[in-house]
Amino acid sequence: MTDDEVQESGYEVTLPTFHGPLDLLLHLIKQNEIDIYDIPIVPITEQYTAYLDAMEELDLEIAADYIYMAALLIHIKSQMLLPRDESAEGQPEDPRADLVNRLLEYQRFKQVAETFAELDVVRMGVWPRPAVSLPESEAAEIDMSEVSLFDLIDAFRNALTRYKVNHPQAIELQRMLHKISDKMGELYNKLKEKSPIRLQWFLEGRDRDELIAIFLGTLELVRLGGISLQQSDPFGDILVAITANPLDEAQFAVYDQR
Amino acid sequence: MNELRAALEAILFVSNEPVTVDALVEALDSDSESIAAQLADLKRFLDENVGGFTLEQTAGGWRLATRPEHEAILKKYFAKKGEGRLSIAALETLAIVAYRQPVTAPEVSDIRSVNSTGVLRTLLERRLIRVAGRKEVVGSPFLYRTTREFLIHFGLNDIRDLPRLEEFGDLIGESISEELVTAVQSVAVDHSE
Amino acid sequence: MNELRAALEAILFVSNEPVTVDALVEALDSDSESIAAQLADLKRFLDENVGGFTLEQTAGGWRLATRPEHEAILKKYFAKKGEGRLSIAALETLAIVAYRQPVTAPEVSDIRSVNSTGVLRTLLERRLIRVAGRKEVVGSPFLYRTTREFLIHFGLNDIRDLPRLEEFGDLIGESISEELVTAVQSVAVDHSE
Repeated sequence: MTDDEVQESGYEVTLPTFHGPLDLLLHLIKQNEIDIYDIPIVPITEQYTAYLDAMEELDLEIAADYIYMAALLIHIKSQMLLPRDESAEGQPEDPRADLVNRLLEYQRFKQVAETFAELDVVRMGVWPRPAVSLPESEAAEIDMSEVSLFDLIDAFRNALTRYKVNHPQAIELQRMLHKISDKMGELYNKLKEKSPIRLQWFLEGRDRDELIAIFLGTLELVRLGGISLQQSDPFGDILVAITANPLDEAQFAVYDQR
Repeated sequence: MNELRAALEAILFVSNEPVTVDALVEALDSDSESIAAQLADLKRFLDENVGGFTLEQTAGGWRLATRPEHEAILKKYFAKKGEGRLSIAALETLAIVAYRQPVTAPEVSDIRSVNSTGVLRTLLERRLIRVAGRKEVVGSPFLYRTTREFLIHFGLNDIRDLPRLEEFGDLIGESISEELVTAVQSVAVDHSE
Repeated sequence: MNELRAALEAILFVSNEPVTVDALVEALDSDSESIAAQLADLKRFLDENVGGFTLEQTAGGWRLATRPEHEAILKKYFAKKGEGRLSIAALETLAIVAYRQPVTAPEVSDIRSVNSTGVLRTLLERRLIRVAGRKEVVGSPFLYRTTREFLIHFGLNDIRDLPRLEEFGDLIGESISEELVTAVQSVAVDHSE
């Protein structure tokens, strides 16, 4: 739940906003003047869930991260109720330890962020000299030491986008070469002349993409009930025959719309 | 007038990026002591006599730049909207990348306890962080690092100039339960591995 | 220090184009006499105290500029600086080699719709790509691959760690259009034959 998200949602928010479940927990700890190393887990869990309820009432979408933390708190609460195994060696592990550790770590980064925020304000006002193009180099240049993978793939994407813009015809043609509707029409017309035929004969000399178009077209013709397939033994010849149910060839075109 | 000094001023004037002492030594056929002395002297001179810009040390080099107090007037003159301040979420994320780099998106999200993918994207777009390879774990997530732009933006000379994270103390929790402190420390060791 | 003068210096400092007195009058909420006086005074000050640049009046207005006598030294400095730079065209070519390797010069030129032989040579000189045999087609053109230096530069352990196009979409928060992926595939098909 960042500032941005809350602003985007457009609701009048009267609750303070937090930048995540840990931020909310830190707020509750501070507000209750609690020792972070000895968090009373029952009241904190209650306050935490009460806050989530309040958010719900305000129609704020509660992010999964907040709900996950609520579950974690309840889990810790149940762990605290279990009798500790005093016979175990060394220090008994406090169920809160991991959470406290995370809170402390997050709190440090929160403070760093506050320092960064102050610097951000000051430094936004510091402007450099305008960039000048290097003499004797017309083309735009970039400093290689600052080029990252992001720039590399961006350059690749730009090249491909431009390629596509420059070659719309070629790509279109390649796709258009083997329309399913054409193949359906071709096979259907062939069958009107002569039926049945061997499918293998019809497929001879076709390239891979064309075979796919024919295969899909054949299935569609079977589905429409215009043709039937027959194979008398496994791996044997497939015979294609026209049925008594005439098809309107104009309807074939819809199979190219996908 | 000092010829070395004038040439050095000319180079700094045409550069919009920080210029290293090494680059100046080479271009001006001088030595690093003389260059360093001239830079210090120029900075003093500008601070005493010129109100509109100064010489600053950042990202391992030196550059001329305006002073923060003229932000409003420059924005007005150049009718520039500017990028706007960084959000708290962006600053938190940036803090984590700065101290934990190289770091992955899941690691950042874990520390913040909030999904941080969108914020990382914003920082990438502003070139404050960059993708620097992949981590060799399941899913090979990208590793992020801060950029030179980050150093320049915050006026840092080197990433090592950041105060140690431990110096950011605990604001809350005066009385300490010793048992828990020990437990936390043992967990902390686990996490650092 | 004079506030009007400082603001005027800041504007001149950040400007690429000559700045007119009228524009300064408006931005600084002043009058042309005061501005003219400040400009004349600044010019005198720079000429007396700063060797590296001056304030000059050109057709369009006023601008800060280096002095003619530093042309040679600036050229030398920029030539050196240029060595660490790559043109945008070269980066694009490098990206195509990285993603399509092994690839020939005609194939790269075809994707870019520009003859790319010269750019490939630059990349070879910079040791970012290398020759890796010849393609068994008419003319036996050289095949190019990226080098170890390339991997090191981008922090990769293996060329297979390059981000995929769809991942890039995730990074910039935009779905890479299906059409583009089709285009990519058709380029791949054309050249794999």
